[in-house]
Amino acid sequence: MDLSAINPVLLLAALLAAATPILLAATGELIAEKAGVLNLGVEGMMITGAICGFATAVETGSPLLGFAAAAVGGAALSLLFAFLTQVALANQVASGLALTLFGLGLSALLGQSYVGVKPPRMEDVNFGPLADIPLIGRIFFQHDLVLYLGVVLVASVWAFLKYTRSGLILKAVGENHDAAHALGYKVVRIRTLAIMFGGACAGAGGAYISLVRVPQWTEGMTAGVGWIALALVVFASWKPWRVLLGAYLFGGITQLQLNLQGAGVAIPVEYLAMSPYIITIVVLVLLSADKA
Amino acid sequence: MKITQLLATAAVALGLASTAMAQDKTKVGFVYVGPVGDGGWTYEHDQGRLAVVEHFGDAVETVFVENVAEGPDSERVMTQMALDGADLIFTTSFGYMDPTINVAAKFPNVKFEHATGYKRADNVSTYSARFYEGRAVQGHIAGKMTESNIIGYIGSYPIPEVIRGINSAYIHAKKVNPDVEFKIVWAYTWFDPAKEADAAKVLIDQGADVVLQHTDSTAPQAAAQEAGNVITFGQASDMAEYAPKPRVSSIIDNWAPYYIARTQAVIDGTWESMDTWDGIGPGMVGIGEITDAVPADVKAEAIALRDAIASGEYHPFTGPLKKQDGSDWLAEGEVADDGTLAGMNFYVEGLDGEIPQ
Amino acid sequence: MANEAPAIELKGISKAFGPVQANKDISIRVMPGTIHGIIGENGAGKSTLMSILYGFYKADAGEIFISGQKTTIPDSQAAIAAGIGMVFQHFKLVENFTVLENIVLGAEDGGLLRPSLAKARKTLEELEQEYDLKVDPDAIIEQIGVGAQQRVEILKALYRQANILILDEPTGVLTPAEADQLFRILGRLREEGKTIILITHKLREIMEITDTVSVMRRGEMTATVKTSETSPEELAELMVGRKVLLQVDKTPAQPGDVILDVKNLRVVDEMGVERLRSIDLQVRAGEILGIAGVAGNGQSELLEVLGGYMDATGEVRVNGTLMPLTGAGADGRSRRESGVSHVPEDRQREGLIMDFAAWENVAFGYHDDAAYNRGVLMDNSAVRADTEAKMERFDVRPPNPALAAKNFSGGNQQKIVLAREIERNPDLLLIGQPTRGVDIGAIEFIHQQIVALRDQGKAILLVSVELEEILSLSDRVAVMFDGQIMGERLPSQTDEKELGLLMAGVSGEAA
Amino acid sequence: MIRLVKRPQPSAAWSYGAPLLAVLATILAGGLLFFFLGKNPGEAIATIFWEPLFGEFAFFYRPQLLIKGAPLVLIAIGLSLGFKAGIWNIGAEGQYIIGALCGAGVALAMYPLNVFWLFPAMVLAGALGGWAWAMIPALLKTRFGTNEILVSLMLVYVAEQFLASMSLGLMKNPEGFGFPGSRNLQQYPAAHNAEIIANTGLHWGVLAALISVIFAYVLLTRHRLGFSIRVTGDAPRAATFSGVSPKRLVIFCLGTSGALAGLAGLFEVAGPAGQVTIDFNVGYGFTAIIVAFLGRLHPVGILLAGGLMALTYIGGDIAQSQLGLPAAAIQIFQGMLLFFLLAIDVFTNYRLQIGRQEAA
Repeated sequence: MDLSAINPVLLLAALLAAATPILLAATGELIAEKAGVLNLGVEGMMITGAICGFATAVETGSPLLGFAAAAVGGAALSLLFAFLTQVALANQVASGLALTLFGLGLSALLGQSYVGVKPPRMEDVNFGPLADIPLIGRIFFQHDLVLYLGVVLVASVWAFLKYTRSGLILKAVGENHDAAHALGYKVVRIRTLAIMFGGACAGAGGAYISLVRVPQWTEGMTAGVGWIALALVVFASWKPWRVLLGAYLFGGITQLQLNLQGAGVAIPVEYLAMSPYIITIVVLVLLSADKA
Repeated sequence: MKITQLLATAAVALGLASTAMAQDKTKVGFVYVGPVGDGGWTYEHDQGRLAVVEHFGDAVETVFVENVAEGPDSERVMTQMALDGADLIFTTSFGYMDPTINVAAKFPNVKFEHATGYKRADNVSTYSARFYEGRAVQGHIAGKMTESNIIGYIGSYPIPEVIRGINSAYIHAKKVNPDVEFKIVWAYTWFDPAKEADAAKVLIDQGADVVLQHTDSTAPQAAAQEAGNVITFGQASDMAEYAPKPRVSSIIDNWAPYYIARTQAVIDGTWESMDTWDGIGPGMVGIGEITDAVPADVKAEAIALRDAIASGEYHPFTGPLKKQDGSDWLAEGEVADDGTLAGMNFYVEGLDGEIPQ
Repeated sequence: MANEAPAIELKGISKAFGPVQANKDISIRVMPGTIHGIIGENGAGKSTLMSILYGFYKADAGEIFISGQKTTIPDSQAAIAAGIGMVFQHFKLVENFTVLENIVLGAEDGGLLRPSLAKARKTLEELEQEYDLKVDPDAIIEQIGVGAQQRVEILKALYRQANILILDEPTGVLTPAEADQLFRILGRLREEGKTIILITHKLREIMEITDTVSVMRRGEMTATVKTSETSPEELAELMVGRKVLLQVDKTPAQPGDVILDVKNLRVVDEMGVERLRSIDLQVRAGEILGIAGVAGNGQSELLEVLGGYMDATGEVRVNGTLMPLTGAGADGRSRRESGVSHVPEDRQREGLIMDFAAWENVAFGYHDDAAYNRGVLMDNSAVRADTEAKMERFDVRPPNPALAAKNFSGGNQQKIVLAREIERNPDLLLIGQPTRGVDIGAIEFIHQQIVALRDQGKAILLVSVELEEILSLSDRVAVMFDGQIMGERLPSQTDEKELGLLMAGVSGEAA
Repeated sequence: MIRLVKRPQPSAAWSYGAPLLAVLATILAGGLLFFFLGKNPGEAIATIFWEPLFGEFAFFYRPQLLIKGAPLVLIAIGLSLGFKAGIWNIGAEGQYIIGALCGAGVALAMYPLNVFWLFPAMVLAGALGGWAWAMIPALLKTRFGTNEILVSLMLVYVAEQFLASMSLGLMKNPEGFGFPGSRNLQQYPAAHNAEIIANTGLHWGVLAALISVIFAYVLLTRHRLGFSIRVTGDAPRAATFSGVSPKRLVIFCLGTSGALAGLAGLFEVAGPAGQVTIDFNVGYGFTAIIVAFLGRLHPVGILLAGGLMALTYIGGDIAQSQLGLPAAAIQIFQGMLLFFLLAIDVFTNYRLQIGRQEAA
């Protein structure tokens, strides 16, 4: 055992990157849930985003265009869910699960010719001298653009919900759609937009995996991150900043686990891997007990 | 066996016989555990299948089903292939072992080939590759090239095959570099690019400048490339897209020669149940091109080691070797027997940590 | 100003929900600066008509003119744009938002919240001044009273510069004092030139405040008259189609033993608000105790506690046996086993399952009954047979046990519930709003059944917001206000005026 | 202008016709997809739907339909009870795993004892395991009002980690040369959930699924408890009025669905699968949710939906090997089937009104 092998600076830097896909997807889902929609199809939208982003980045040579395409792809897929639940009034749970199944199949089909292809590299943002500050520089100033955009997204969503009229409307639709309807809001349209925003964020999150974290395309490569994102929204009790915190915590558990292993610490990996879910349940119980 | 069962089995077998005779083509089936697009394990088996197609042309028809879950689904898919007139079926995952035996019992005229298992029958052969031979070559290069003396190793599951690879690599790294230290991380997956990437990054962050992997995706290669001064080895497939650096060499699963040979045996009627555990010599394990990132002298040594193993001159597990707890395992000059290797569940002396249970 | 265009004109509006024709060819003209009342029984189609005007529903046929302009109102946004504001019976407020947020919501004004909140606060202060509408802008909706919530709804409409204000049954949840305050506000609005449509089924309100009044019955508009040129009697007749039989034929009560004995009953809800404060009452065998009061003063809670599905403290005895008020035994089924039957106030949500067949509804609540079960399974044919018999005795039409509850008219629905509960031969019948949304013919029948049950020596606790119903049915009347019993009167020795004072919280002694 | 108008009564014709129409629409859209993949659409569709039922080897595939469909039906029946009452158990996958672990655990602990009561004991353990796992969301809901959708979903992932831990540790086959996975129960006669009649596919799990269908049908139409369940789903306020205890119902519905999912897991691990492995669960618990909805939460409907789902799985595998269709195309095909069923379902309760002149 050699705990000194773990470099906390690098651990923190890695944690920021590991958290980004969950962060993006969870922030999107947060908006959908704030509008009163539970979309269980996050995994399907992420994997669709992962391939749309990957293919576009490879074809155009631009990772940023890839992210844009991923967002479009995720949003397009989420439209299916929106149609089913908002127009055809189908059950949300079944529709969400069907979306995941469909997304996994669709992405595999789209990705057939992209196996083994290397995507264009996503460059780190050049912060100049900032990147050279000891410790801080490595942790905060040597990452790619999307990672920062993820944090900006959280901040924007927070500000959107707190300070803007549209945020107020969104919350009103989620809290009491009858009241919103009486005010002349198109509840279906607002919810559809929220679902699409969720889809776009999930798609971008998926692309972060295929373009930055890994980076390559393989079938089923999101490997359950979508479900963690769903758990995260609950864990965060629907608050944007807590999503950020939770994403670092959830992403950090895998990082820490691997780091401890590398340092030779014998740890029960399975029990650590289940801990985010157990923590989420505990948070949920605390929240409900608080309300009761 | 009950009489009803017997009758039903006969009916199944008859059904098969009639279809099999109707075709003159030899039909070969492949059951894959992952998608052919995984770029690793299943991908290489499918390359083997394509080699069969290429080699035999119209004389052979191949069929495959991908993403087949281990358990009843695989049993059904195998049966279905047998019913559809397959003469030879390759089942390419350890978890297919019992289903293969079950289905083979119902189709005595169909030949089955199960990869990596240990159960055989009259019409079931097993085959696997001595990847640890390749690991010896990797270990040698790694030991020579590491500057930090820290070598990272990404394990999938703590099973004999993986432990064998770790031991083999460690023995040969240690041989050329007594200061070398192995950091082992278990990913608990064969294939999860994001997690493999994380594992590689963690090892690199902890000072490893060589990363060996026993998982199938190229994610660790990408992570090493990102980090810069780190070398890696391709696993399962050549992963040449990451050459010359970080990927400096690779262990390639080359199933093609075996698949062609076994298909030929079925065509010739010479097929027999056997247990094949081939290494570099027969070509089942390929050592991917050693790139120029490796100094010429190291490269030469590595090639010499490879050739020695291939010719049978040298066995990677040759004594004197002690187990991790210090007890004796192999005496001077003694060579490990296949039985011990097949069930290997201990580290050799010098490796840190415990094998997770 | 004879040639001035009407603020609102509807021409030939029709609307059907499936087989139910909610509005039939309705036309109406409302002049600006007036208060127009629309009166009719529950279910006459008043709310549907106003929901069409507000863009909630789309009419099947007909035209709408606002200030002489032909207008289409596809949705509420269009209605708001046309200067229409609506205060619904069930408020459309977001409960956990503040007053200010609720007011800003929907009034489009820039993207950022803070400037519009600041602006709204200022406007709100002006409006409060102008119309005497007091409310704390920073209070959370769910923490303020219903009267204040209603004022928020009105402010919301005014903030959107509504010229036409529709109020749907605004006084149903208010105390008389609050109602008076509301009417003062409406008067001010009229002075300011606003046009107001007041939907109600209370004649007093119509007479007190409106300029013109339309009467609706069964989806049709039967008349539109000037308020000053009509009388309550005439309106009542127009509403129900014939003279209301206010007098129920009944002999004087012969009270026997105390069946229901309630002492010091208290209920505190989740919000910590006291809903019932120390209720004491008794009902004897062979008498009807009527509970009068404005809706929302604890009558519903009283029924729910006695019926066994709301927790409370205190003592409730039925036939001398103490009833558990919390935990095990405090549920509807245990209460029924103790001889208490219950016809709940909200027939459609509590009394019946609208999608279930009539026979299933007859079994409902009694599905554990031995007569309805054979071995472990339910004896569906026995239930059907029983239902047929009950339907015949209670003259339910159509007498088809297989028809879903929602396909019966309100009166027939109520008869099914009554049949189920009365035929259990309970010692005590709890009955809430027995004739709400029930047609006149059925009202008589239902009243007769209640009296007949009393004459069999059963105890009956009747809750109704219809004072006339209370007065004509009850042997004794207790008035509830703010979770308390304000006083008890004999119907023969009191009148609507005295009861009205009690209902407004003015205790009998002081009056 | 096209809009939906709620029907006063759900249309009986549509409730039967919608699934057929959805299948037709899927065949059309799927055919198009297969066409673009360069396959003969007619042949592909026929392979998926016809081959398993009436093809040359139907004698083999029909029993396989039972094997594949049984766990789906067994789980979906349990879920449908809760769904009817508005109680959402999304975690059947986890209960399935835990049921399998408990049942297999009993067998592995007794190995190699061959006693007649072993299998019944395993069945009991499997049901209890699933039940206990479902009790977690049930008790949290009744005690704290915690959302059972989220809790049961989270517990799936906890169960998966347990499964991995068990296959690599406690339950690992001591004679398995260190490979993950337990002993094969197929080779342990007292513990083997063998076919009751050979080559029919009829194992105890299939029987249990059929019994559960009948049980659920009788429960819902002829039993007091079923009555309470339907009341609660249709009119929650009325349910309290009638004296149905919502908490007891939550416990019953989650418990029953958990126990049935646990049973499905046990029958699978002791029969067709044979052993506890890391990848033992193949998503039956999630697919069953879809099956429950496709079957309109009606026991007979679920039986049919389970069969249809099994058919697309088996037919899909045949199409893969015979026609070289990629697995992904089959997955999309299944996804489309679900989408169409969910989308077309709307016409049971609503009708389209097209182009009528609007007033107001």
